[in-house]
Amino acid sequence: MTHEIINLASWLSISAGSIFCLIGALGLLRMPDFFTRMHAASVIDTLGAGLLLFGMMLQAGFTLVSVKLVFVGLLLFFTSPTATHALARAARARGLGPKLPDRK
Amino acid sequence: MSTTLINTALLLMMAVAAVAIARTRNLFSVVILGSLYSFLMATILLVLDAVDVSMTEAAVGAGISTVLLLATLYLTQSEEAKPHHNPLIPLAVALVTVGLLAYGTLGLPEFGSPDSVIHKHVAPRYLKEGPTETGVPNIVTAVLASYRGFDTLGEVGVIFTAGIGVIVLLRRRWRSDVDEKDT
Amino acid sequence: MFEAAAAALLISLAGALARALAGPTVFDRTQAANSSGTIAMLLLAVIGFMTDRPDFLDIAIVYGLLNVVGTIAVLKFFRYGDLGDPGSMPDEPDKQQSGEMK
Amino acid sequence: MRGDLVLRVIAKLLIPFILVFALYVQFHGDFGPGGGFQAGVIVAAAIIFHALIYGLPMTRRVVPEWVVEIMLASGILIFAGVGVATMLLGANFLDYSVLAHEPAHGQHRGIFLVELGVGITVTGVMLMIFYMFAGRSRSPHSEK
Repeated sequence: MTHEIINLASWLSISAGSIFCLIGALGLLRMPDFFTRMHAASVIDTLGAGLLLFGMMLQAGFTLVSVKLVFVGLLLFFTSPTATHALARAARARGLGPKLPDRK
Repeated sequence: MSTTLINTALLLMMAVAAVAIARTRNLFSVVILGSLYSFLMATILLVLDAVDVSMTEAAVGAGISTVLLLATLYLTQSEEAKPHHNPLIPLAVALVTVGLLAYGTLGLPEFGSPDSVIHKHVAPRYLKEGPTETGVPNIVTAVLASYRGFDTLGEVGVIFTAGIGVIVLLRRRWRSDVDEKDT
Repeated sequence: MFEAAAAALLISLAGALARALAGPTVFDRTQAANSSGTIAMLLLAVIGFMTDRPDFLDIAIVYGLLNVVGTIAVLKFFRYGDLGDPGSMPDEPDKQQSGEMK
Repeated sequence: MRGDLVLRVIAKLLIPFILVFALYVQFHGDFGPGGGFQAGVIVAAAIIFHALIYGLPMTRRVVPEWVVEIMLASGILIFAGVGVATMLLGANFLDYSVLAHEPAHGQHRGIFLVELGVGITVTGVMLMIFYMFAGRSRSPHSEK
């Protein structure tokens, strides 16, 4: 019984993660300017990756694989905001500003 | 079946990335697309079960080659010069080569087929005896370091020579007069 | 089920690739490359589970570690035009004046 | 980028992890994916990351050029030295079976040493290439 519940939770989590990845990629494609696209990409790094890794962890159980998945998750947790931060700073230093609505 | 589909999708993306790399003139974009290309390559190698090569591609392609290419860009320009000759002849040569290679693959045994020659030569022995003979479960390491140790020594020699070559070409021992000459 | 996740990740990868090709600025491309690195990491993990050999997450970790090095290198090159430049400390003027420090 | 607090803190967190992971790749290469070449590249990437964040002059103080030079040569010397050692012990060049009492054990030991040599040389070469390229700087203080 518990096995089925864990299985179900893991599948739910994996499908939700996949959907968030798709949404992030869609945003990356469709958003109008760089800063909003960066916003969309962060969906992949946080919810998408987090839910997918969590689902896989439930599948793996208490094994070395889970430990490695935790490492992957921690790595993403630390590196992707850093990369985004550096990216935004570099873009600002280059004089790239967000696209604002036209106010007259 | 699913791995075939994944491979097809990844190879298609790689083809797109390769064409884009060839067409892009801004070399920064080329470096970035190159790292993307190596992501795809490493994933394909994993699907093909070549884990050690996949790891090498991930390590070299994602980090080092990007950094080294950027360091090279620093010494050159970031914009590729427009080719001033007609692209038709190189295109024809490339197409003929592709055709010949594609023709050549027709004579090869089917992908992954157990009857192909390489699977009948020394590989069965390595797979069967390797773990007991060398005490190393990863056959790739066993073959690389033990059975083909001499080859690997040669490879390390090549890497060493590359390092020495870079030192000889780029080191500035006498900074002041070199500076005057090349600026 | 892992197949479905792999398919979703492949489509996302294609989206990121399209953004990397479209640009328009280099930052867009870098962002797309970084995202595709993340997606590729996840794809490696999912493929590992799909083929019942999840031991190969090492490769995903290598990816993640070196992806950030590559991204930071590109960004540093953009900001300072030089990979070895130490940059300036916060109390000093931000950039382009690093030659005057010390 | 020394002035960027976020990057500096993350670099401090990440570089030790990268180095430890490189050791894992190096010494776990007998059992899983990995080996000397990959580990060498990862170590080099960690040190390059340090140079990216703290600047090349600082990294040159942490890992001086002469150390890199010694690494460059010593790796291949270890490799070839193992071969010479096996010859001295009465076997063929690079036939590790004589390195221990038991052939399989000796093979394992030989592979370990050889991979170590590969790793050291690869680290040295990658770092040397980076030092040489990034050191040819136009700004006056990056190379002193």
